[in-house]
Amino acid sequence: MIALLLILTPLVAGFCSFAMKQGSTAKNFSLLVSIVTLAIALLAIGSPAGGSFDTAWLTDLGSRFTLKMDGMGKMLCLLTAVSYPLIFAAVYKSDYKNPGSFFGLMLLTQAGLMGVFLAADALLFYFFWELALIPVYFLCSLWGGEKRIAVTFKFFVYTFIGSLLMLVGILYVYFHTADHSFAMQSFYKAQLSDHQQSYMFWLFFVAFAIKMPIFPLHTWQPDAYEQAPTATTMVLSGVMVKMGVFAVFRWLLPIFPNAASSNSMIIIILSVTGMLYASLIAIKQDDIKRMIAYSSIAHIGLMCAAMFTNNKAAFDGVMIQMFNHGVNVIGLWIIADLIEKQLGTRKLSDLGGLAQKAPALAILLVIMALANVALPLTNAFIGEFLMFSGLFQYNMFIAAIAGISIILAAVYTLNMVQKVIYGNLNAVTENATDISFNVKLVLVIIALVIIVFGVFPQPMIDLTKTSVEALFVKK
Amino acid sequence: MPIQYYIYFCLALFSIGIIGVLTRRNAIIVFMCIELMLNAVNLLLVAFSKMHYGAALAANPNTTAGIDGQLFVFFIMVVAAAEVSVGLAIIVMMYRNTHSVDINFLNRLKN
Amino acid sequence: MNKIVFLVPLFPLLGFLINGLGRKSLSKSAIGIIGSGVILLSFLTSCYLFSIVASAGEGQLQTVVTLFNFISVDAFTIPFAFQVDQLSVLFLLIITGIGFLIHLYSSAYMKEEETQHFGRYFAYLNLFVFSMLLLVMGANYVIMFIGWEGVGLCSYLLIGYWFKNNDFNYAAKKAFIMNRIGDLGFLLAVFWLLFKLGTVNYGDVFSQVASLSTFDIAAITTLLFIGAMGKSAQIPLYTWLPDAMAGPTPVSALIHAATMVTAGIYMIARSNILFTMAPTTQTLIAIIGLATAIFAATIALKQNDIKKVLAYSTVSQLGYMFLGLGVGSYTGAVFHVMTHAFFKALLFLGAGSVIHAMHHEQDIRKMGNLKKYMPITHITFLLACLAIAGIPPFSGFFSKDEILAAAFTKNPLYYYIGVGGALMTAFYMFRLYALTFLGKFRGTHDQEHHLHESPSAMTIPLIVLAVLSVFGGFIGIPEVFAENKNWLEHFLSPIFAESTKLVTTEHLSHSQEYMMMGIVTVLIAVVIFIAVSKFKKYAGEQEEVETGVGKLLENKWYIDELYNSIVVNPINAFAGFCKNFIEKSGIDGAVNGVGKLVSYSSRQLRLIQSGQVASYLLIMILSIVVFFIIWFNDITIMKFLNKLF
Amino acid sequence: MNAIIFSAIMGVVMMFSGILLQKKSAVTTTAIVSLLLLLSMNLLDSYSVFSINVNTHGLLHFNKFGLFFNSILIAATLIFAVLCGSEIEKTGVNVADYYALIFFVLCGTSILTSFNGLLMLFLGIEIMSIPLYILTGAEKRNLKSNEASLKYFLMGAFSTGLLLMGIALIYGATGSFALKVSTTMAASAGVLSTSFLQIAGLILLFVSMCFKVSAAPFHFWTPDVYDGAPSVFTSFMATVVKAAGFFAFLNLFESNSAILGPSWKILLSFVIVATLLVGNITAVFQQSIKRMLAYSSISQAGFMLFALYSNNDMAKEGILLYAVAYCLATIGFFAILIKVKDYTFDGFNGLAKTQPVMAFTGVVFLMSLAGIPLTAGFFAKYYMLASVVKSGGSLWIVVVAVLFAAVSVYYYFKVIQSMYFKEGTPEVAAISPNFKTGLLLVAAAVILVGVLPSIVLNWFYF
Amino acid sequence: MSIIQILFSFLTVLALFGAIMVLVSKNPVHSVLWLITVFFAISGHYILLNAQFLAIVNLIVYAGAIMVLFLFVIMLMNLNAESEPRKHLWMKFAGVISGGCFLMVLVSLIRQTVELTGKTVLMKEGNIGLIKNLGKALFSDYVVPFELSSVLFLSAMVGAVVIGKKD
Repeated sequence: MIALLLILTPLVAGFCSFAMKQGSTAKNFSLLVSIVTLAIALLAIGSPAGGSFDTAWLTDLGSRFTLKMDGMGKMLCLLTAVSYPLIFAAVYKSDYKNPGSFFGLMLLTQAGLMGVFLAADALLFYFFWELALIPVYFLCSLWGGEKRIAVTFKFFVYTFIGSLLMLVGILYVYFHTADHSFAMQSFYKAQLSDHQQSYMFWLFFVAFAIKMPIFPLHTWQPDAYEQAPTATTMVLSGVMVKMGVFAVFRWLLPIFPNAASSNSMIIIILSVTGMLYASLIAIKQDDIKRMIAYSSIAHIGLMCAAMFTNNKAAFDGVMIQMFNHGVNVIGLWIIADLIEKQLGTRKLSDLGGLAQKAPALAILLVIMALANVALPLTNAFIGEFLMFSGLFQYNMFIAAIAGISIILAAVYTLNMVQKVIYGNLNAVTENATDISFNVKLVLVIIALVIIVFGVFPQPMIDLTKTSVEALFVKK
Repeated sequence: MPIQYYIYFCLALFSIGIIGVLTRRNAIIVFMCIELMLNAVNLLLVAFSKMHYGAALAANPNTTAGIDGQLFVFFIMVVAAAEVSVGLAIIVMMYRNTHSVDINFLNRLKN
Repeated sequence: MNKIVFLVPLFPLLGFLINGLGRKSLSKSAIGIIGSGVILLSFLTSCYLFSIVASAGEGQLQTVVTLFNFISVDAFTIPFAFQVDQLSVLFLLIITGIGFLIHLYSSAYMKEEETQHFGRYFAYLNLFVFSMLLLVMGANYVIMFIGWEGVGLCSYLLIGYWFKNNDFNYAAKKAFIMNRIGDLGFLLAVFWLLFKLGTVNYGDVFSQVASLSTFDIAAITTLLFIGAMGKSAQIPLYTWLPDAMAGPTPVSALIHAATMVTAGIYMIARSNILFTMAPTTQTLIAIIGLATAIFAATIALKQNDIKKVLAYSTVSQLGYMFLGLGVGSYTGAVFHVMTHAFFKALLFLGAGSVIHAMHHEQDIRKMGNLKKYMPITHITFLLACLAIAGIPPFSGFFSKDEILAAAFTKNPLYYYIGVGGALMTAFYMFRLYALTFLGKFRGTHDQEHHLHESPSAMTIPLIVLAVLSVFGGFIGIPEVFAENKNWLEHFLSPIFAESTKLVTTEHLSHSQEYMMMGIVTVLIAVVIFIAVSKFKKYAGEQEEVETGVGKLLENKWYIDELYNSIVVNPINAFAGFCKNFIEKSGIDGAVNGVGKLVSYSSRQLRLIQSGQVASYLLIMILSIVVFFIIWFNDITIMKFLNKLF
Repeated sequence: MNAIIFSAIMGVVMMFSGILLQKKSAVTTTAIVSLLLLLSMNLLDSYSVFSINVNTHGLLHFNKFGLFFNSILIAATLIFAVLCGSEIEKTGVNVADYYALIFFVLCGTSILTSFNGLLMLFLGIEIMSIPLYILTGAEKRNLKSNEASLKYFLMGAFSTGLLLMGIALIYGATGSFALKVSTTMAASAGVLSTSFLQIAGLILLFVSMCFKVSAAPFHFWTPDVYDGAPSVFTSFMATVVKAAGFFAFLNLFESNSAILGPSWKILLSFVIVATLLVGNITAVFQQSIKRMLAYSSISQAGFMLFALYSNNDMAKEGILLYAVAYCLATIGFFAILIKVKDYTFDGFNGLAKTQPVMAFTGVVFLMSLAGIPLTAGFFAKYYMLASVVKSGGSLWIVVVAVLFAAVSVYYYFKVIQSMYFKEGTPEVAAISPNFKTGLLLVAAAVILVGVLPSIVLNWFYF
Repeated sequence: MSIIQILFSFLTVLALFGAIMVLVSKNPVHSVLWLITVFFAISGHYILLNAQFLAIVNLIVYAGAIMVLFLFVIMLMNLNAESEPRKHLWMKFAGVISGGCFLMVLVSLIRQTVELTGKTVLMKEGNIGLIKNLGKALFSDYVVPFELSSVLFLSAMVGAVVIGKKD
């Protein structure tokens, strides 16, 4: 029941929010709702059963409305639940036209995301997968930047193609389940020959790869991140890309274990190529948002590579990295948004010297940046360490090459830090002021998360232990 | 008479109708060619009807096999008559508005 | 002991937090007191720990203390544990001791900074010490790695302390990235260990070394050494260290003497058993170390920035330490770390004092005759120079001698080259000394007017360090002078016990050793004399235009330029190529191309819809014909389709 | 039989209502009432409560599936009449006659949902088509309407010729016009020895049915006719008529496809891919939304053809659902389109600002057409794809379909973009609150079917 | 060669020639007249096949009513030979080629149809084509389509009125 509440709360609230004309009402309401959702999520994590929900729906089709909350689901629900209050608080001072609709759509997105992470039925999963996309489409197209319509559309079509291919895959697997059911467990037991698996594997993987995104299917992402309203960008990069990662764990690896292992090399090479490639491009970016976008691609690339190593440590790493990357990147976006809002530019070359005008911002940015380069004792380190260790056991050379991205990450991140906060003030940054209280609060919370989970990661690891156990395929 | 003769003949007639439809520009002539096609079909149906009748006759002298073919022809004629009335009405309407029955000028709607 | 161990890093951490958070509300003196005080407390705790370790008998010492499980996954568990044994406790003393002196010095040196930045500075310093303590105390490679990266971070923060200056920021970034390259090697080594042994705890690793193949060990040690290269500024990753002079001078002292650069030596000494079992790596280390020692020394010969000279001397001395490690003289290396810490800290603090007095003038060509104005600085600096030059009985002599002696037994060539480096060291140090303190003052009148001796908070550390530089060498007196009096070797023997068992070292005969010492000492003395006499007269009236080798050296062998042209620029160009071409025209172009293709084909396809009834019907008839043809050939088409899909 | 009889009677009634009733709206009301009556008659028939039984000598065969499908068509017509009734009134003076013709079309569709022989198929198609030629040309002064009417007529008559030739050839081979006989004969004779004559006939039959459902490459009439016809009637043609055509197609080839052997699937996949290609790709470049919808209806036909391709129970359920989803969404969207003066994409700019209800429901309809989940269109497409997957093999064609579905998103969402993301002041005819309510109800139905598709299907099994 | 064969050949040639003349006549009126010739030839075929009812209906409905309707319309529009511009040559060519292909494909198909060999059409004889028999069948087995065709006529009538009536 708790699981259902996690979806229903934002869903209902989202529809309510549409009716709110007053900006502040909508803001307060949605912030409140998101906090309530967080509370529910914490409750769900606390409850040992985890909270499952099951009711008849589309029984003719062999599908049921089944929600299941295992460790992995908990982790991502937590991420979703945590990020929304942070995002709402961070944009508390921003003004949106039609605020009711804006926050309503945001909440609907949250409902979709929760659904994706909780669904234990393939068809239901597919629904939520798509439903999470629709509000985002409107959010980006209505409140985005100049090129929003074309860019958002590219993003939409791209992901839509992916999900349709996945639908074909789902259908195929469905007809190969013993009991003709979309239930997760039936899917796991589906009888597929290696040959069939390898076809289906790619149908699924393309969908997930587009979402993550994996090189070379990533080009929608920087544009979309750049053009989307920042609150949405935060959701996109913080939570939505995790849909792909999550889905690989939940739907790809258990259903097609053989195909996953036989194709792992290709995917890992692709991912690692993507990591380096994205890092290189990030070095050359002058636009702070695009830089963060490419850095995100690089990080996700590592996660994707780690997922195909069939290594428990790597799986653990991916699990906690899903959460940590989500939180960290939201922090970075908040700062990027702040800079853009306040100074009217996203160009790194226009900035400089903010440390003098905004010391608090500077410190927090440095912390976020350090998390971005996965410095030890930040939360990102744990994940990356485990993932790299898994990747290393899969193939040393690939791990070594992938490791270069650690260096490149340092290059572009420090480059950004330097250009934003260090150096002398210029005409653009002269009138900058330090961050407002709400943003500071959010960023401090994120910074605390970064450090606390960097020093004590074990609870997070334990949360997903059983999920990892289940994923691991004994050779 | 071997059935092939009829088939070839009717197909030839049918094809001439098709060619007429494809090559003429006057809507009325095109329509006439369509009528030609229908007539080819009619004759073919009657021929087949007699073929089946002939085959069945050997077994049963009172058979009515093949009668449905001729009835079908009857219905085709009925429909053709109805079609003609509507078709000519449409052509006339067209002519009233454009003073032409040239189907090549039917290109306001394209692409 | 358990709880006390944690106090050592806890104090600096607390200091960091208090100073960091309270930098706006606390007064400067409070910041200074807190900043230095926590290190002092740490030092005292370290002393206590030292006393325990020193008094504990063999096998009695329970060295590993676990705080909590840092990462525990199925395959392995990494405890957040500290290891207190002879080696780490020695380093603790160096770090906290010298660290304290530097903090104390800083509180005076940085007085002019705004309170807020003063607080920030001390916070960084505390964090630096904290990281270094983690590095040293960690009971496994991961904890060491935390500190390892932590010091990299702190160096980044401190080098870029004056963040308004973009050159400094570049230097800071360079330091961090260069370190990262090394860190990657370190990290890979850790993964390798985890892969092969499933553990990174020192105790477990060292006891299971035998189960590793030779290749594994060679690879692991090489990777670890790459890590050490980055941190300890060895060829080819040394260029960040001279640039790190951008930070405040006490920071340089901290980096060069007590923390950071010694990390590599510590790590290799810690993993001595691994390295001993990998002779190839050892050779590599020795060669790299020696090469660095010489290479850096040559560059130092022609530098005019007081801190740059010292920086290259550090690189050079680190080279010696690696030479020591490479030839298996771990004790010698650690010994040199210690003595080097004393005199290099002294040199830097002395230089800081000079710079302070000269109002941030660092060019030695514009100094001179400072002995008149700054007697304490002068004397202590001279003592440090003598120590680094290796004049007996100053500390540097003993440590350097131990390394060189060990190198000789390994390969005499090492020794000869090493001595060459030592001679250069003597030369450039005394060139520095002469130009700075002797001769006549070449600065502006304004500067001359303000010349003064530094305040006591700065001179006391100088004096303390001078004492240590002079007498510090006696803890490791070589056997030639006193049988079995080498306290250090004895003290550290449990650490290197396994390694010592593995290799049988031949000892030089005493007479040979005496002779070598004698010759070297004389040579050094001669070099010192030449240097002093030459540069005492330096007037600096005309700019010398260097040619040939001189120019090469002055420009540091153009190594930075070389790196730029073979590494940085190609990567940059390639990244640009990726961004502007592959991404835009290639991948995104392909994606958009699909869209364009669709709309293009849409434009073309709609032309079929010509509006002509006849052409519509024509296509219909042709399609029917095609259908019939398809039907005739269905078998062939099926085969084709089956092949296709 | 109820539906056939009553639709004919209602047609006559409507003819007279034009004479008896002065107000046009009264005619519409009569039509709506008549449709309700017709619907209830058909429903009564399908639950065997009240049915007029005439001995058709095996020419017609009434089964649950056909009757239920017919109910859907009648219900769709009802919705059409309710939403677009006022527009029919505006099309011309002969409102009553238009309704009469619509009823005659329904008579034709009723025959098509119950035919059991090629004769009734032929008659049904003709009864359905001839009123449509008229309706297409209903705007007599509009040259486009004239042109569309003539084109439709000429091409329709031509395809009738092909159909008849096909029937004749089949008759020659089998000696019967019945659907069943030909199968049994084929079965007894074995597939290999199937007469070439019959195959030629079936191919011609296939072609003419493809023409009726506007499958490529026999689709050419569709864009021109849909574009030229008065929008109200386009809406009717594109939904009810096309769905009926599909039912007939399905019924016709349910058993006969086996005769064609392996080439059947090749031919069909050729047609499907061509239809999807032409429909989707050409729609991309259209400037007029009406014409875009015409092409989109071709692409939807491509999806519906999957029912033939898989030819199993799921396909039957699917075609039912598809008919519901497609009719609801298309009628709904056309109702919106008609109200907007300018049919170009730019004409829709900013509709969300001025007419939020229309814009919102429009989004729902478009999403349903695009097949976004939780709209009826999703399950329609889902069933189609699933039935093919279920039938095994040929996954490639599903993948192709899916890729084209992604293309379809492009032009459907272009409308959404115009309505929501672009600035403009669209000219919109006066909107009554009832119309809005109607739209909302239809949109609600679209979503309801999207959430619980079994609503439709359970009725079928009930 | 029997008389039937001679008649068959004559009628066939006449029909084909007439059909071609329909196509090539420039004057629509001539086309109509040639078409009537074709219809007569086909009616002759019906008589040969002893399908008397159809022969009569064909003459009355087609040749009589429908073609007259055509003629009226053509006269009404005052169309003559010059009123129809020539089609593009290539279009003609393509039309003829594709029509020919269609014919060829079908003919080749028929030629391969094994079971048709030896099948003959019963000429002259057989009484199914008589009005009595057809009528019986029409009003018993085929009464439903017969009635339904009234709907067709009704709609055609309504249509003609709707289209033809002046507003």
